[in-house]
Amino acid sequence: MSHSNVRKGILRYGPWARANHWLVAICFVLLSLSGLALFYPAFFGLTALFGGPEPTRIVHPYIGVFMSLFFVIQAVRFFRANLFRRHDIQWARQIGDVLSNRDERLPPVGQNNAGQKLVYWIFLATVPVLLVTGVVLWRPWVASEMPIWALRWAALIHAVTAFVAILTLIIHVYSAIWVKGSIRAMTQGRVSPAWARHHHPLWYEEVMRGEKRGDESALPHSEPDSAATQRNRP
Amino acid sequence: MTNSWVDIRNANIVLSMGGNSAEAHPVGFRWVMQAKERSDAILISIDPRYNRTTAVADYHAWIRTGTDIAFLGGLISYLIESDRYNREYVEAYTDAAHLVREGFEFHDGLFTGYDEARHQYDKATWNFDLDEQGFARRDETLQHPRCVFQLMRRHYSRYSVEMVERICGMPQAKVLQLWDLLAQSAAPDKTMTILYALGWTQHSVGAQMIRTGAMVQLLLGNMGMPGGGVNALRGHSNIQGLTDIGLLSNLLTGYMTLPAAGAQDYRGYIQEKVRQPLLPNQVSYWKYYERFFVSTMKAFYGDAATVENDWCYHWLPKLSEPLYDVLYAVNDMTKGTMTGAICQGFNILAAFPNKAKVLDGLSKLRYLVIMDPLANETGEFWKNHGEFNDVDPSQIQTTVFRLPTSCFAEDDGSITNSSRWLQWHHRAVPPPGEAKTDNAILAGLFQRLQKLYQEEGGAFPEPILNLTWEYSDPAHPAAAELAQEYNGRALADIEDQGRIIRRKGELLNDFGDLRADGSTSCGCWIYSGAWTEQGNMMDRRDNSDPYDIGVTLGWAWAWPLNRRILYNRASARPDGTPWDPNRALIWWSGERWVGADVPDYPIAAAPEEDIKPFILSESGTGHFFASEWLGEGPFPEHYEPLESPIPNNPLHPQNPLAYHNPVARVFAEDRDTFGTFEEFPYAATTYRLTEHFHYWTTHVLLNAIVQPEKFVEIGEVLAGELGIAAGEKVRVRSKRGHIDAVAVVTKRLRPLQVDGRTVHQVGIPIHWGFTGVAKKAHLTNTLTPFVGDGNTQTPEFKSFLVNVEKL
Amino acid sequence: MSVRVSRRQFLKFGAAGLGASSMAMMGFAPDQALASVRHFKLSGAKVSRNICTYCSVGCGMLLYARGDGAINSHDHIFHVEGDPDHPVSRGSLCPRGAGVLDFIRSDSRVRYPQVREPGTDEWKRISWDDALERIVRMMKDDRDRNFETHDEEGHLVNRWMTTAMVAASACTNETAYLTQKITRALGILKLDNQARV
Amino acid sequence: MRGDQINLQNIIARSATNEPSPQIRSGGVEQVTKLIDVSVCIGCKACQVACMEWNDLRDEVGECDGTYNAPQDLTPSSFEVMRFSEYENEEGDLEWLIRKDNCMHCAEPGCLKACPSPGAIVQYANGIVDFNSEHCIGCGYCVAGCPFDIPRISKKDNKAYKCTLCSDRVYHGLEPACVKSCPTGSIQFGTKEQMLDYGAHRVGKLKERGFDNAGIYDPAGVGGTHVVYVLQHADKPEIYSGLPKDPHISPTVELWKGVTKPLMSAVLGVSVLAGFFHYMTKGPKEEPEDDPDPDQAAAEREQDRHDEERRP
Repeated sequence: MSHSNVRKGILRYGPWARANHWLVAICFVLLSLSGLALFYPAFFGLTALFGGPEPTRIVHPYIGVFMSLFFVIQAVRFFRANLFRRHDIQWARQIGDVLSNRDERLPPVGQNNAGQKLVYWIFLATVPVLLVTGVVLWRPWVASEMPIWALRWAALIHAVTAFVAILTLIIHVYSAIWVKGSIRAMTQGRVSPAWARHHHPLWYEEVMRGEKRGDESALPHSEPDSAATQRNRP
Repeated sequence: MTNSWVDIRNANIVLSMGGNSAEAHPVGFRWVMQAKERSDAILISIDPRYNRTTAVADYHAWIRTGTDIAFLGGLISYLIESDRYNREYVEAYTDAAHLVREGFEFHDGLFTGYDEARHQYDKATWNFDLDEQGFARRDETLQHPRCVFQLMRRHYSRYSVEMVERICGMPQAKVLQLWDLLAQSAAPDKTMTILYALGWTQHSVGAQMIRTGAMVQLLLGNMGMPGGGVNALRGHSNIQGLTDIGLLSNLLTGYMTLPAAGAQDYRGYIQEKVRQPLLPNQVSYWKYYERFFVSTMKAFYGDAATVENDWCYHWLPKLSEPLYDVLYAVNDMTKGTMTGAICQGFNILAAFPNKAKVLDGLSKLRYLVIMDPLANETGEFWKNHGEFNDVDPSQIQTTVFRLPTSCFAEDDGSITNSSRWLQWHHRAVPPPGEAKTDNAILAGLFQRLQKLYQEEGGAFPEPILNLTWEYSDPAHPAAAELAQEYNGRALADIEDQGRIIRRKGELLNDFGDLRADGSTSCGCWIYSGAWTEQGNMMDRRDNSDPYDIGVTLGWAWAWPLNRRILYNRASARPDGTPWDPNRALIWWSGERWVGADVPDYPIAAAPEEDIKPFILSESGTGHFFASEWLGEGPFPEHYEPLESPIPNNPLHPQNPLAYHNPVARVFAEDRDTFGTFEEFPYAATTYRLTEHFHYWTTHVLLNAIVQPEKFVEIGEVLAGELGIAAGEKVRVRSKRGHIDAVAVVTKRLRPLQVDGRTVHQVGIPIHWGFTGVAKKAHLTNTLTPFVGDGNTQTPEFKSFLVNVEKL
Repeated sequence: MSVRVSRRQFLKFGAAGLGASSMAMMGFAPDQALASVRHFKLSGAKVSRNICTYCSVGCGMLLYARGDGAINSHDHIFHVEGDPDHPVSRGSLCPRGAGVLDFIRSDSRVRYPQVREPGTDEWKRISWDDALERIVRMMKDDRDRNFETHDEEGHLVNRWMTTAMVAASACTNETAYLTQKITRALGILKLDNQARV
Repeated sequence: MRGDQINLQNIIARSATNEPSPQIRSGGVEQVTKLIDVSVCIGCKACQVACMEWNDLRDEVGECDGTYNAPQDLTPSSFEVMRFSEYENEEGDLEWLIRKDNCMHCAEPGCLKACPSPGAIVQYANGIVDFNSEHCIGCGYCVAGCPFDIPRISKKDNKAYKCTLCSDRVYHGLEPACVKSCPTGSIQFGTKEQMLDYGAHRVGKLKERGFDNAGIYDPAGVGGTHVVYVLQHADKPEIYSGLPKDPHISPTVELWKGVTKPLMSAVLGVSVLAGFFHYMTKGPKEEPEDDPDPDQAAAEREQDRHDEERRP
């Protein structure tokens, strides 16, 4: 597509936000693969990716801990942008239009639409659960000290939670593929103004009014008005 | 054992007393379970502890340690008074009808003739009333006041159920319940077997406890019966063999005894040993003593033993004491009158009482030779093992040699199990390192000695220079050669009723071939028949049991004459028909004795000849009345252990002489090493555990794993009083020292009510020492008293006093 | 179906081609399953019959040894189990018998003659000859010095009372007989065995 | 000969395997069973030692904990232990109940169900449930899966171990080592049918001796077991050092390894498919065209400049 008169487009995710996202994403994918490998026989072959069955068992919990650390940063980073607003409810009501690409009928939304926010909250809910139950099951370090009932419950909860998380991930990924321009946002950080106006009108206007930078919400601790003050210089 | 392991399965009642058969002999115990399975037998366990045998018993009772004679004496009285004994058997096969000499009496705990100074009896009156021909007078009606039966009845009339309760700490109801059960085997078609072991032997009255059991079996008609008998389960793999071969201070092979110092003349010695029948036409097999003796001396000294020199009679050492057992030797060591000791596979530091005394004795030796496969405690008595053996090596001047021997897997030969089976085994691999077989080491020592005596001469060298040594490899006498030597050979053609039965040089067939004229040589008469011209009978492997009564005559070889059940003639009625058709062992066919076992009886002697079944005894009968055979008296009497938890013997509260065994041997040096119940209130008993074997298996990793650490067993009540919880460390003290161990707090030990007092019993396994792979520990025998049984000088490991404190 | 879908998923995540390899992983050869049965360790072992050395039941034992007795082969026992033909034990063993392998191979087995000299705190290795020569010398000196031909009452007793011997309950009857012969020839009366303990 | 039984044809179940194993030849195969008659057991531990000896295991030399239990619990090197309990019955009589504790070789093994590694746990047609350490990944799921708390994970190699019922001996037509050693005949071995018959006979004998509640322990909750007990008090198995009264694979494990596995996998698959088909039918949300408005564009350029200046 041609953006002849737009050299870069609007910055949506800064480099740190992107790096953080992809770290978490890669870990999550690896965890899903290794997790599924140990979860369901048909997926067992996936252990080959990790150098065999036993390495898979060994590496999975370490990746889990690693991911959890970066997930915390990301969660904080994206927190404000994912607080639900009134218009989100309306948007969610019209999910049918969303799926049918009847975007023109949709109410304007901010930087994230309800779907994206939902993804955020689901991960925020599942990751800690996975971490805790995973630690309980961790051999040889922890599990040997755990009562058997704990192991049983942990195993079950870990599996179900992982299922929810992976399902969410699939939707998340599909959406990225489905909504053209999204992947670029997370790979190069920028979106075309049109894309922004089309998918996130409220955010677009905020940015245009210069009330905030596009990637602001992706910067932790950024003051709401910092952008404004900065712009008031001669 | 009078019977055999497999034969236990034929019993209707199994009495496990004075032993813990399941614990000590699990595989033999299989046949107890078989008895329960095959003939719905009942198992009765009577023990100070609820033990592994009790775990599968049908009835059980706690008994105070050391009081079994009271329980069994009471039983004898109960059987007689309630007329529940096998009358026909008692009349025909026992000495019940014999009359006892006037003058024999029993008064306030002592028999006639006690010498307080010597702690010995003058046994002159302890004998039968003999007629002119020297035969014992009998009253077949058993009514005569001087007949054994009436004397016995009177003797045990004092053992009322109340008295038994007071002494044993067993409630009357329980006592009566057990007596009733035991009495059931008085029926001719019911048999009871008694399984005992060191729980009867290791008391100051051990031998008498066993006798009481035998008397019960005679009354009930269970001797000689399949599923009957008095069965010593015995401790070690070949202790039966060592005893048969006479490795005791006073014995020659085959239970012949060495001469006493007084027996200065050979004839006199033989006269004394030869036992003439006390009843007409009885066998009294010891009448052939000279045949056995001469043949043995020919085996020892060959051509040097001649009729002229009384077969080298005077080459034999003579005794001035009844026994020179290990306790005696150790006592001499402590007095510094001993120079050396050779311990061949015997860990005496761990195995004998009052470890401190044994340690002192060993430290005063000039040399000590250890022949053992394992690096055991005795070999390192001089080494400081911290609190477990706190000695100063620099103060110990003993030279100690440790010679590595092969173990069973690395040597050929036979060992004799407690069923008297001689079983041959085969070397599987060579011994480790430079280890040698015992034979090679003994030969090495002896041949060097012999050489020195040839070169230098020395004290009384004749026996050394003339000892027979006809082995193809003199440095390593082969097991086969030695076996043939003790089986015996004809030194000349042997004739019997004019026909030659053995040619010169042939191996003997059995001890029937023996001669007193020097024409036969036989190292151990009772083993004659073990290796005959037919070959090595001990290596036979036919396990068939044609009569399905648990007798496998084709398996190995049993002494005497491959008989599997001793006195088996008594398994049939006087008329030669079995007491119990379903338990027929041997019977009279019309012209000879036939059946499943080799008759322990003249094979062609018809029932009418009235030859009695106990052919070794002078009157052919089983003996209720022991005459002068035992030290304490002809009838067993209960005496308190040397360390007793009660102040007097309830049977004779007024007579201090009858408090303990009046003839128990206590050395003057040890008088002050005995504690009192004021100081040491708890009755202790020691025992083995099934996971361990003495002090060997602390060197065996597999056994160390399944029973790793020393413990003592304490009843819940006592533990409660002392505030001891299971798993806590406790210190157990006796007058002689202390041990530390983990407390096993259990319901299986209970306080007993003894003569109005509460007696707690403490159980102390003997295992674990300061060598090996198991957890290091004090030796249990630090605690035990240095006292010998009145006959065998067996230490009283089973009853002594301790105190317990929490650490 | 889930297998197929899952593979699509891999592709989405860019793990292209994994599918094929994973199928290979999932396939398994029979030997993997067979491997679950341990190799049978008695195959080809040399078996010798023996009788248990511990208690007096006298159970039958089969000793399994490696090596065929060839001159260059140092056979050693690696397994022991009960002899099923034995009429008493019928193949069973108690915990001591069942563990006898660790007795035969115990680290506590003495491997060569040693001596502990008076006052010292250590074992010294010596040769068999040295050991036996020294022992015999001590024995003879003691016997010659302390042999009693007559007791206090003047009886002829011919005994050697200053050296004692205790015999092994586990040794064979043949060894016991040799011991009896030798000790009596030497005049030893302080002779005993484990019958009491 | 039983040796013929153990080959791939006779592995009737493998862990983490959806496809059924070949079963056709399991028809005539004997179901082997070990019977442990607690009423005949003297707790001598011969079986324990024979087990270690045969399997070349040597556990730690531990400590005495104030009971006869040693080692106190199963370990990777102790496939079985004896558990002693002193029980006072209704009449106040003392009973010393000694139970040989080892793998029960369930017909429906929880360990096998839970194991994620194909072939790490197999069940032979003769009923033996065996661990194949080669394939074990040390995840410990078998521990969670077992209703009897049997498997132990080794700290040495992080693999799971338990009694194999001496599959190597059984393969060669021998009885398990523990069975052969048992002095009193408390442990018996044969076909399941033989053992149940013998057990019934023993139960009869026990009832004659006054144990009215004697019975065979062959819990149906796990489809029956190939190690069965004869108990004097079959109504109270828990008095035998906590033998479970009604053992079965824990519901959580059932759920986890049962319906959830295929269901979740399916849903995941479907979700992907759904995405794919949605993409095909509805198509993507295309990048919207740029707005031609020049002021707008200028504003955007301005915005871009701002951004650039602010970039460090």
